[in-house]
Amino acid sequence: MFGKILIANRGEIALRVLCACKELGIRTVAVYSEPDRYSLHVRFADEAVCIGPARSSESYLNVAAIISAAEITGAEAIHPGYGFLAENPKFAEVCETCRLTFIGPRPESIRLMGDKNAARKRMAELGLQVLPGTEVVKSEAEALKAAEQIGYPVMVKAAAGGGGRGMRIVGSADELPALLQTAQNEAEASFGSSDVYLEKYIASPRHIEFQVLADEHGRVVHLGERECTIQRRHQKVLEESPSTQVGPDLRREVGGKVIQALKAIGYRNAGTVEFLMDENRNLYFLEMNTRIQVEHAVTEMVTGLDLVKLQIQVAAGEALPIEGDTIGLRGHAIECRICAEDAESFTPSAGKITGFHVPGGTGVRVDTAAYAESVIPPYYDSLIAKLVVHGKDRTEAIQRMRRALEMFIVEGISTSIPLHEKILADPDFQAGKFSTQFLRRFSPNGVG
Amino acid sequence: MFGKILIANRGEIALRVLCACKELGIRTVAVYSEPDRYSLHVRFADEAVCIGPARSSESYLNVAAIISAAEITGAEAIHPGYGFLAENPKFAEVCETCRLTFIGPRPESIRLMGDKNAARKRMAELGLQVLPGTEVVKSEAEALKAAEQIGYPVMVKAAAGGGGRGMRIVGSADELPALLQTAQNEAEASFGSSDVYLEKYIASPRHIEFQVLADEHGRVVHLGERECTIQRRHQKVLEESPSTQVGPDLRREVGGKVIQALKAIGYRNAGTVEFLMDENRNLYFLEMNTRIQVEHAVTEMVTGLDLVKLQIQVAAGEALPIEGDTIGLRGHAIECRICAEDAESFTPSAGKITGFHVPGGTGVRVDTAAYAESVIPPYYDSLIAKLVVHGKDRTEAIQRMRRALEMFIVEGISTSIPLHEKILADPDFQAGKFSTQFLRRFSPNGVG
Amino acid sequence: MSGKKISRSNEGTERSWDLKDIQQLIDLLIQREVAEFEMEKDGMRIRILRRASGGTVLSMPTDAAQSIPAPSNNHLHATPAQADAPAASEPASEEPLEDHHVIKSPIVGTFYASPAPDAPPFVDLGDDVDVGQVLCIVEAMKLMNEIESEVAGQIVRIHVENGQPVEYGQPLFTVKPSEPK
Amino acid sequence: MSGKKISRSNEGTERSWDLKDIQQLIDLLIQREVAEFEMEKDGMRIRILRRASGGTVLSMPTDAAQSIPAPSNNHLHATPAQADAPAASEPASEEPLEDHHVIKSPIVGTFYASPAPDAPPFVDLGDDVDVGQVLCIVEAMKLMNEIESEVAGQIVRIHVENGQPVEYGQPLFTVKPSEPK
Repeated sequence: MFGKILIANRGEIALRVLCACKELGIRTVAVYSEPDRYSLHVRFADEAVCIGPARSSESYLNVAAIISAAEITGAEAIHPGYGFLAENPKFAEVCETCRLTFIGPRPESIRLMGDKNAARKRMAELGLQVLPGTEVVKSEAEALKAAEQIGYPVMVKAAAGGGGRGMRIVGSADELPALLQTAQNEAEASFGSSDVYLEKYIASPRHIEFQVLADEHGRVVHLGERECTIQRRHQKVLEESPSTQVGPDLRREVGGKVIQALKAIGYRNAGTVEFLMDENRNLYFLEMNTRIQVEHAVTEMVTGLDLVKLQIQVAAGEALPIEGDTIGLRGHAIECRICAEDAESFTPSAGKITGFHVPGGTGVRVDTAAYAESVIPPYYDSLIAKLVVHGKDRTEAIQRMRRALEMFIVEGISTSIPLHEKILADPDFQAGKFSTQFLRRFSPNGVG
Repeated sequence: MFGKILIANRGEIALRVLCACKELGIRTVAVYSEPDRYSLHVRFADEAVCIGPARSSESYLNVAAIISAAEITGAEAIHPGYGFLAENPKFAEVCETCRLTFIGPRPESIRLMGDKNAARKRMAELGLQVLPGTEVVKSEAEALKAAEQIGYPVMVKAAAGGGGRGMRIVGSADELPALLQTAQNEAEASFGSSDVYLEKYIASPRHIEFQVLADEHGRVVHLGERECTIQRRHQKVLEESPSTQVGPDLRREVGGKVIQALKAIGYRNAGTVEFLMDENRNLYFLEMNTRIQVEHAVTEMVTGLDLVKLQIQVAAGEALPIEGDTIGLRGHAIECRICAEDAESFTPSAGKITGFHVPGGTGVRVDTAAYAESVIPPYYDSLIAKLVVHGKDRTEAIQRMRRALEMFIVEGISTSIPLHEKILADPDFQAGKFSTQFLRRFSPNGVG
Repeated sequence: MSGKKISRSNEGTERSWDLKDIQQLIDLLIQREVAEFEMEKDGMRIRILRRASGGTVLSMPTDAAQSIPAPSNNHLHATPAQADAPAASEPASEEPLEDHHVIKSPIVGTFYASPAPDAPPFVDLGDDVDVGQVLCIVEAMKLMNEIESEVAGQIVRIHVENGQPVEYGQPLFTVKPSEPK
Repeated sequence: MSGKKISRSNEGTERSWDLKDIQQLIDLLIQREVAEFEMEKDGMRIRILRRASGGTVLSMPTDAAQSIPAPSNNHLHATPAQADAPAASEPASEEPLEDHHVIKSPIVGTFYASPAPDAPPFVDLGDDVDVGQVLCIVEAMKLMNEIESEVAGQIVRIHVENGQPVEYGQPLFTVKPSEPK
């Protein structure tokens, strides 16, 4: 086991990693930018090194400074947390070169999954279902034939595109010719290329992801799924485990395929395989995140495992103490991401916290680096706390989250607590009826 | 189910009950003394009534004020928490008279268990082992004979006594005549009566207790045991569940006897049956606490149940949703009572909390009514927080508690956190080798 | 509440601070635009906090130290008798004049202005009352507790309405004492 | 590191502070643009907080606002170069004189006073240096980074020792600039 680990991150995840290290008896090195000098991850680390000014590119993304900090403190391994350098294959390589263990997957795995198209192709080859689609369609006839195969509705998408331009949803063969033409014209006008392709369109998708863990001895396990459908502009807002849409059979089936695919690419350490689910509960592989995730806590709540400890243990070469697919998910867990932002406008709200009270009691977990009189700097992510609850079932978890939100007091800055209260009070949410469009109903401008 | 409950308590337990009510959708009434006006239990209640000045006898023990508060707010039930009026049979009776549901056992049960001698006799009749002892011994010959039956060592105790006077430990028959005489003389001098009796003496006892729950339909269940051996002056300091000394067989055997005895007396609601354990793991009934206890959280951690919710549900006439003796204890939980007191001298330390950070993360629960800038008044119990951890086994729970203690920051007043850090670091504690004498080693004057 | 404001314990050796000194100090702080001042000395402690005209700070009139406010949806807290609730709505009338005497409820219960439903009230606004004169009844647990005036004078305010629940220490009447003879 | 107090044990008896002293102190703080001042002495404690014209207090300018202190067992924080650490041990020399220039490490790494193990140091205490003159090397990731003087003047302090690890922003040298010509 490592004697000393450097934590290349800040905020709640730096504290989270620090907790795991302390419980394993490993000494910790914190790194921090100048405005983070009085952060709790600095306060609780055994050693701390200032690595640069506020700007991330000169501090938390500063590879040379972080490696130097590891070298001058004699750290043996680096935990990257999430964000910053966590999915940077070059950083993982530099660590290897400098004989520092990168606590995460091999650089090749990070690189493969970083190329979303390549990842989708590879995972399709390895047996995971992906969203059916075409290459660039040359003619109307070809498009009609392909759409028939995929099944309506289909989406016409600009090959060079983005931002919704050059995109059309086609409900039937009748509509296709005209909409194909419009999309091509728009693509030409917007991107200088009229190339379009077709993809299956899911009107009300859910976002489901599987947590996996792999050791260096070929063992890969999955720890069930998380439901991350409640999103705003592709940012997760609230997560649950298990999903109301995934029963034991589907979990076993897809989990088994995930394990096989990851064994094939020699994956190791923690990772998350993300899927889009359609109305018939088909799961289409979307991408893989090669790191620990913000929402890992809901999986910890229902499995009783400490994922960060396990990350460190497998990085040190230990065998996973878990048998594949034997994990029982107990009860139901929900996480709310509490962000320093205005609950109406969603603009970030940095500043000094003047009053702070975190909820406690049965089944409540709070991961935060904030405290009364602490300052939320304007330079980084707005996530200031993860509020996680566990209940014997989803109903109890929802009741518990509602009372916990009510008892979470943050004064001095605005937070997303009111937004979460609205979500939890929503009858459709309570009934488990929602898609990734759900949050649009709370947005003044209808942007979900 | 009740529509509104009055919580006749303050501090963390008032908040704890409030959480349960909120999760059940029940409105809450807080009562408070003048110095508690800005307490969190007032802050989070739906309604709050000032019931008197600082002194407990005029506020939290003021039956008329509390009943009036329930009447003017239209509360249907009263939860007494622990301490104050929780084990006052008259209060339970007044509640009944006023058509308020007292959330706890029937007055008769409280009264029976309040008379420690009567309780011991009754429970012995109902099949629980009690510490072998005699009535007042009339002669040396009678004492020698009785001691032989009980088995050495025995304790000679003044019938009218207390505080250690008139008490002698007798190791063998040779020592008995002289020590009996001394004890009688001391009893005469101290209490005006030379009456003494004999009781089995346990040199290194452990304190083990069983949590029970009973509904109004005759169902009684036990939720396993708690180890509460770490005490200072008969005050519990740290509790665990399960006990390292109680395996499944002993748990089933004693738990079964407890259930039978409580069924016989028609017990209902929550309660705790306390035992002294000798070196051979014999459990002797000591007393029963007819309320929810400070340390109920460790049982919640290993059972996944919400005991206060269950208290409310059975008080409302619902059937216990648990089968007897089918409870599985999962992992290991430890609670540290964080008190506002000097860790060396144990003198209370009231005042304003200037800095406050509670630990979070996997497997950590904090129950507290304190926050940064809150004032701990000098009038009440010194318990300011319960720090509870859960781990997959005792080793992980200890590691987790140590890191949680390290990350628990209270500034402005002194707390018992350093004492807990010493306990958790102690090799004998870690090995599970301790008795109720354990804390003497940390006391400057050797008083445990 | 914790009464740690200005506690003068050993005012022997030092020339102790009196009101005038404090007034001068405050004027100085205002003049020099000092936001916060704290001083502790010989068991005496002074803390002065000035709030800029902009800063919305949850000031709880008397207990300024509390940053987490009391519940706003609290029905008893919202009764006009509560010290902090009405301050916003009718600050002028709430501020008791220095020489006025406030009679507070000694118990929790229900306030009755008259001895029986049909009877006239014990006292009306503007009435003169004597020491020991019954002003109202507070009912608690079916017991009718007569509340007597502690001073002689004129009723200048009745804080609660007939049938209203009252808590411990809640103001019931304000009496303007008669001139001492 | 908490070292947030300036405690000068017991010098002399009790010349106690009066309003005039406080006024002078406040004026001094204003003049020198000090945002926060705290002092503890012989049981007396004084704290003055000034708020810049505005209000939004994101300021951690001088650290004193932090009630949860940085780690005390922090080896890098404990190096003599840290701004707040040595204040207690050698306050006089640490306080940089207004006209002096502190050269700080632009990177994390290891400080070397000389170009090679056997070579003499680049500069010694008392040496005169020019703008651009190499003062030391900070090694990071096997790269030797030469640190040059930003001003011309005299080396009046060397904050770190040969071979010592340094963090970003850590003071390396204090240079007393030569008179402007």
